[in-house]
Amino acid sequence: MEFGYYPGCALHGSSNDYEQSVRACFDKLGVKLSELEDWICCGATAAHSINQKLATALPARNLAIAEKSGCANLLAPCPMCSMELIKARQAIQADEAVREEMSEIVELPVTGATEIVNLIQVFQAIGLDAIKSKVTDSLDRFKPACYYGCLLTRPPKTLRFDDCEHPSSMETILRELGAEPVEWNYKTECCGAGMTLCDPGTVVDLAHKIIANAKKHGANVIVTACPMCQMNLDMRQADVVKKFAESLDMPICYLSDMVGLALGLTPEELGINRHYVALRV
Amino acid sequence: MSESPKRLIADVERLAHTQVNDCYQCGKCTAGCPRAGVMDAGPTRLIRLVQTGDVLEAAACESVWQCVSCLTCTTRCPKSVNIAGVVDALRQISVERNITARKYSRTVLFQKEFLRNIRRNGRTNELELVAAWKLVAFFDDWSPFKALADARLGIPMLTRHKLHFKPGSPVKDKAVVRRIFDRCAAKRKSETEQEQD
Amino acid sequence: MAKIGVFTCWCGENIARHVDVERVAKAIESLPGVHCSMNYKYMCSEPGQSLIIDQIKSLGLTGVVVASCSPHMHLKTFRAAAAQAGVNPYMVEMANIREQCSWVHADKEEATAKAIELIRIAVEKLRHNRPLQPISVPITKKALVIGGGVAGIQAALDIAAAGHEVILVEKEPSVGGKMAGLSETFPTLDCSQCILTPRMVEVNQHPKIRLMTYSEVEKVEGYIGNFSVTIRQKARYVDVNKCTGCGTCWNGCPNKRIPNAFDFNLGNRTAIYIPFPQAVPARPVIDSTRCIHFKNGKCGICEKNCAAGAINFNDEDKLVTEEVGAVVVATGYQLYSIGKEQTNPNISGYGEYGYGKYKDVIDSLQFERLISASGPTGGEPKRPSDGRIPQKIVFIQCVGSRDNAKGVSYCSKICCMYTAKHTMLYKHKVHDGEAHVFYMDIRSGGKKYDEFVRRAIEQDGALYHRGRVSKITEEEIDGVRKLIVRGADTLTGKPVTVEADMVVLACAMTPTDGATALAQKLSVGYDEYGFLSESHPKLRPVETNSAGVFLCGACQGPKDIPESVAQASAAAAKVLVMFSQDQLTREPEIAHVDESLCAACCACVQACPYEAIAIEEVLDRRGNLVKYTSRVNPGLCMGCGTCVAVCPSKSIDLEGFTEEEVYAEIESLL
Amino acid sequence: MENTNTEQAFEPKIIAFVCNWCTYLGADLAGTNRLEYPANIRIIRLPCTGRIDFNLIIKAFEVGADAVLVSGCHPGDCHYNAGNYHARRRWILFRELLDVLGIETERIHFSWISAAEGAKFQKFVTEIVEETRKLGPYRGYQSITHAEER
Amino acid sequence: MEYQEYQLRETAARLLREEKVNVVIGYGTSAAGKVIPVFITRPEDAEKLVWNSECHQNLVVFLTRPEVKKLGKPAIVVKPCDARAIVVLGNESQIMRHEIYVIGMVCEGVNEDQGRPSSRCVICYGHYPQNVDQVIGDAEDAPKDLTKEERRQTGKYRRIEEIRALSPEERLAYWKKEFSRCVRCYACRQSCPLCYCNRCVADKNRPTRIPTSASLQGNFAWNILRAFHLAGRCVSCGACSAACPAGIDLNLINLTLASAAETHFDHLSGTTVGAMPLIGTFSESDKEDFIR
Repeated sequence: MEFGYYPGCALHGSSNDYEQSVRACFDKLGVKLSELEDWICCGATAAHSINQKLATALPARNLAIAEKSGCANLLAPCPMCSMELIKARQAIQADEAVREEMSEIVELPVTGATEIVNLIQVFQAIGLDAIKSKVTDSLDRFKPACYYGCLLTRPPKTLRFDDCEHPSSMETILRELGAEPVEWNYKTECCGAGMTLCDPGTVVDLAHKIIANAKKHGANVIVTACPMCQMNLDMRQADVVKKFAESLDMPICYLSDMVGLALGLTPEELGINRHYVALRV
Repeated sequence: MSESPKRLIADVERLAHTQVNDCYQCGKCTAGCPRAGVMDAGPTRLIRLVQTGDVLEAAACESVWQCVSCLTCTTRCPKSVNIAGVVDALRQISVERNITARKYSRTVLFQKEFLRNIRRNGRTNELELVAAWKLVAFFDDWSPFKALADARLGIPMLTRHKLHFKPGSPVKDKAVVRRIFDRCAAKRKSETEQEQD
Repeated sequence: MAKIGVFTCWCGENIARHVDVERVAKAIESLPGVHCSMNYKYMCSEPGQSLIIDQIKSLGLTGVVVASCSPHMHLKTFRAAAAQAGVNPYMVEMANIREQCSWVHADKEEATAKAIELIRIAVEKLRHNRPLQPISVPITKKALVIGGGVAGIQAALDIAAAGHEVILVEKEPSVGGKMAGLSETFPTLDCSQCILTPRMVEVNQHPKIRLMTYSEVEKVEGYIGNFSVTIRQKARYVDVNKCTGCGTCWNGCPNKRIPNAFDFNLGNRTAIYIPFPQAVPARPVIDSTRCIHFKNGKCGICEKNCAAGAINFNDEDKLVTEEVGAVVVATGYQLYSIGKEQTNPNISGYGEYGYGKYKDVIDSLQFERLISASGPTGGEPKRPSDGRIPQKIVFIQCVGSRDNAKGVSYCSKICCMYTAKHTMLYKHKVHDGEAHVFYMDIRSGGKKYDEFVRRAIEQDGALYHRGRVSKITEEEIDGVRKLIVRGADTLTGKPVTVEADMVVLACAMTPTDGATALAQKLSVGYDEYGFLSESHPKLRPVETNSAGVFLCGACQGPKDIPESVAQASAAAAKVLVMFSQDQLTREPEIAHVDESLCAACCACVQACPYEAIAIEEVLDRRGNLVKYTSRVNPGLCMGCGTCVAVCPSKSIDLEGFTEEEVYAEIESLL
Repeated sequence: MENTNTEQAFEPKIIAFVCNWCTYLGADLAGTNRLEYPANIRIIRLPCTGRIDFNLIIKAFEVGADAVLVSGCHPGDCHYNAGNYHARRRWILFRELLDVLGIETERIHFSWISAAEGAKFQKFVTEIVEETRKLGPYRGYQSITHAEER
Repeated sequence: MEYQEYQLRETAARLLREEKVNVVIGYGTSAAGKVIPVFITRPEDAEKLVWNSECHQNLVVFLTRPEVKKLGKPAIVVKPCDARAIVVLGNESQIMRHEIYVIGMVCEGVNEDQGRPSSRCVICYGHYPQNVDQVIGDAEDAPKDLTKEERRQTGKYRRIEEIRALSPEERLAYWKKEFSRCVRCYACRQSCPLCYCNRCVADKNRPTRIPTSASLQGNFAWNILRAFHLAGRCVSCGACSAACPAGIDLNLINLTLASAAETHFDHLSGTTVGAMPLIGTFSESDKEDFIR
């Protein structure tokens, strides 16, 4: 099985532990990731705050590159990247004029032929049975609170992935691997990652709400599939503890970390050791 | 000198691909907004301001930059108004007209610096981005306190190999990225001018 | 030989100003078939009509053309005048020289020339007209009312009171409908059951009403005045004639924990049951899907205990066919479900309100049962999860209503009123409780309605927040389950979070399941949501486009009790108008088939919008099949003529607009 | 010279087939509101567009119509529920046939005009008269009708 | 083809021998060597049946004839296009389908006159007979059906496109020339399996819908009427063109409507048993871009 791979800036920068985890996990599962040649940034929040055209053009360039390389399915593990790519793809598919305009702007023909998938969808494509056949280690010591954040399911009409209010796809995977996911209330609440530098105060409040709720419902780890959520909840946790004088001690892991552990990979191989809040393996 | 409210509304609607008059002000967007509690004008009010043609007043609101783009508002809107898209449009208008709420000029500078960074490198170089932003922002507000905030986050990031002075793999064709930026800027300009004619 | 009189009207100045009526009358004189041509100031006036009548009588005219206004204005007038003089009313034609000539053409020459041509068209048509006789259809003076809620009950009682037989069909074991489950009614707060129960008893005892509960309409055939209806009486397993309603059976039934649909599953019933104590008829049914006897053949306690010997485990569904002349549909409504699974693809549930998985998030009809003295909690508003009396209730309006994204676009009309009532009833029971209402607009048009809402706010202290709720989550706080309701108050512009003990959703009113299937059986139209369509929104509000079928109550659109009752009486009145005649007279301008030429290709059968045409056998005197032909049912044909256009051999023709007449009109323009 | 004169004097003959419940009432409304339009049109009132057979249109050309107008209730508004839908389907096919036969489809006009659209009726008739005036007499069909006379 | 002919004779003989049918309507050869319809009633006469590329006539027309009905239960030899006519007749309740035994021939296309391959056969939308009781021939021998788009480019459809490409005046002139030859013999009506009215509207007076004499006016009116009555029904068997003594390619007019039916409604006549008639039904989404 092979997927095109669009790491995005985060996975090549401050969230390179996510890339490490994803790659290790898929190596073990025999899934090949072919990184998109000369990809560029998707533009993230900045592009659609400053110039809407750019917010379509930057992902469109990547779509065009993917198409040119004959890539049918492109994995973007970062939900922000994946959402921007999907949004651009739909705009291009829906309107001939946009298609022509974008092909002109990005200097490559683009039709939106490449399908964009997120990390969870890749696991679904591999199949739970195939994953289970390679499991060496049960995750039964973990009570994960699966945290989807904003952009894995929103906007639902664009992404058409899982239930936008009560998603359950990560739980399904983790339950199969032996973990006992908890029911909690903030699966899709925003952690404020986008504001982590500009407005740390609010971010700490939001992060507190989420981590505390997960803890209250008995979770011993928060599992996410978003580099920004992970970074934010992990790195800002010290500030949360300080502000609310509350011991949280909630490790924040990637979905691929959890799957990787079940496949017998070590925390070092997965980059879990580089997280701020330590996961007791 | 005042601009036609009609034209401004049309601009917002075009940028956001939505019809603001669909909104019946039910407040569900504000109800679900994680930041509504701190906003000067919640999403419901922003849309109302656009409906009444007070687009520039809306664009100058702090809340435009307090939005975390979580899309909860758009997702739950009973009338399928693209509220987050309207906020994005207001951001763009506020930047283009330089009417951003003073308190959030740092945020705008960050976004601009972010794009400049991509324009130059094709991808973000986080260390360069943060350094450049802190610098321009310092020259904007002269606050050493703000400039140095978060510096303490840097060391543990470095020790965790999460920050790099040189990003992993550079983009080869950087010129095309620049051309994409320039074309998008030019398109926006010509579209606005057309509308004004 | 045709003897046609042409009467040109001046309409005062209206026609005469732009049309030279004298010249017109003169020019018409020489047309073939025209025997006399006259003009007069006001043809529609008494003297004008007398003029026509006198001319018919004195000259022996066989047909009349009146050149005046639109036939929509006065065709009936002149037809009546002609009939009075002994000329067949369908031998009257009109030339519209006012609306379509003098009023729209300023040039007198042009207008005069056109007027002459318009009259020539009418004369040519009339030359080819033939006298028609009105069609009489016999009427079966018996009505079928479908649905035994308050609307159906009212319609049935009204029709029966006029002395006509009524069959009242109700699909549930008891009549009463939704109203029987309500607590108290706005704006008077009188007890719902106190008003309704006597009427329920009355329909059961009325000598003219045949009540068929636990029954559904299976098939409808025929047409106005002559419907043949097949009704399925579902197996009750209890002989209602033997049963005395003593209650021994349901009191003794060991299977006691079956959720009672009448209480919207908030209370329980037995396997043999009456849905509620005041049920009419007070005769139980056995729920064969839950009864132990039907599972393993054992138990049979009810059978042993029944002194009357009314239990019959071998009962089967029965099909009964009834002849009726009119049908009143009163199938009512149900509440929109917020659940994830929806039958209508345009509707999705409310994930943000938990898709109904939180036990203490209930809908308004459930709340009615909770505060009803006859409800499962005896009127104590105990919340479903743990039976605690809620100290704080959030009421949310417009759930599913006015929601294009998830629900329906329309306003459900009654929710504002009953929510105000709910807050009052709650506050009357829990004096220190808090009632929060999230609303978008308060729609309280109606007698004493707005005063009622103000009372809830001003006297009973309900706290109204203008805004929708975005999300409900459940959280245990200090050992108690709370519902965290996140809404907004758009008047302050601030988000509002309420930690509530219970949430009541005022869900949209939607037509009952199966209403559209019934509408199809009756050839009644319905809208995108399944509400049945009235014939005209203003002038024919209880009629449908299917002649002889009438509507009342919430099956036509959201409605409260007074409106439903008023509409039910209106529908009954329409039925009685029909029944006041022995025969139904219909316009003879309908299609007929030349059966000797029809090749029975079925084109007309398929094209007819009224299913008025059927293929029939033509038999010779000995009863041998000669051929097949299509045949028009004069009771059903409405005279659109679509059949004529699709008939290749023109073996079908439309009276009043026959091929001959229309061709004559066109050829007159040569 | 003579030719030009006759062209100027040309008054198109237009035959309209309209339904009784929408367009006929729309035309009545135009009258009630005194909305003026050219006098070239002759209305044949039929119960429904469903009744308007293609033969009638051909007949109209045979008697010398320069243009034919067919109009009824808007979709969904038919007095007889569906007559206009039936008519619409026939027109779709009929137009294709006439087009290949070289019969000018721009001389056959279809429209939906409701009882409330008096102004639309006025506008529609005025436009058609103007358009037909520009097209000139329908010599094409006349050459068929009067073939023997030549 | 020879093997098909052999199989056909075997089948016919068997059907008659086993008294499954009373008559086999098929193709035979006249004394002059022309292919003509034959009505075989005895098993031994089955040898007279032929199957070759001259079998262009549509025999279905006989099914509704009273004199043929008198012969008893028939079996009929049909090409796939003819089989579609049977479907239409069934849908229009003109025949009792179960009372007829239909022998469908796998068809490579027939010759029109003078041995030319028929330009209507290349645009046939089903060379393999459907809805028949027995198929004679192998599916592999049937030419591949062209797609909707391919058919547009070739055969008679191409001819229609050529006419469409002319100016309206040229089109009218073309048809005037064609129809001026029409003598109103109604051979087209007689040969068409789907013209079965008891009395044709063209023969009716009060009112006279179309002039009865062979004037150009009447000829136009007649041909428009004939074509439109077959709209959505014509199965493109070509019987009308073959029958016309004046050599007018009447089938072209029918195909114009057939192609319109396919374009606008995805309707292919005679392909579905129980199909509703195209005219006489409707969809709320039918196009109306031409309606003002």
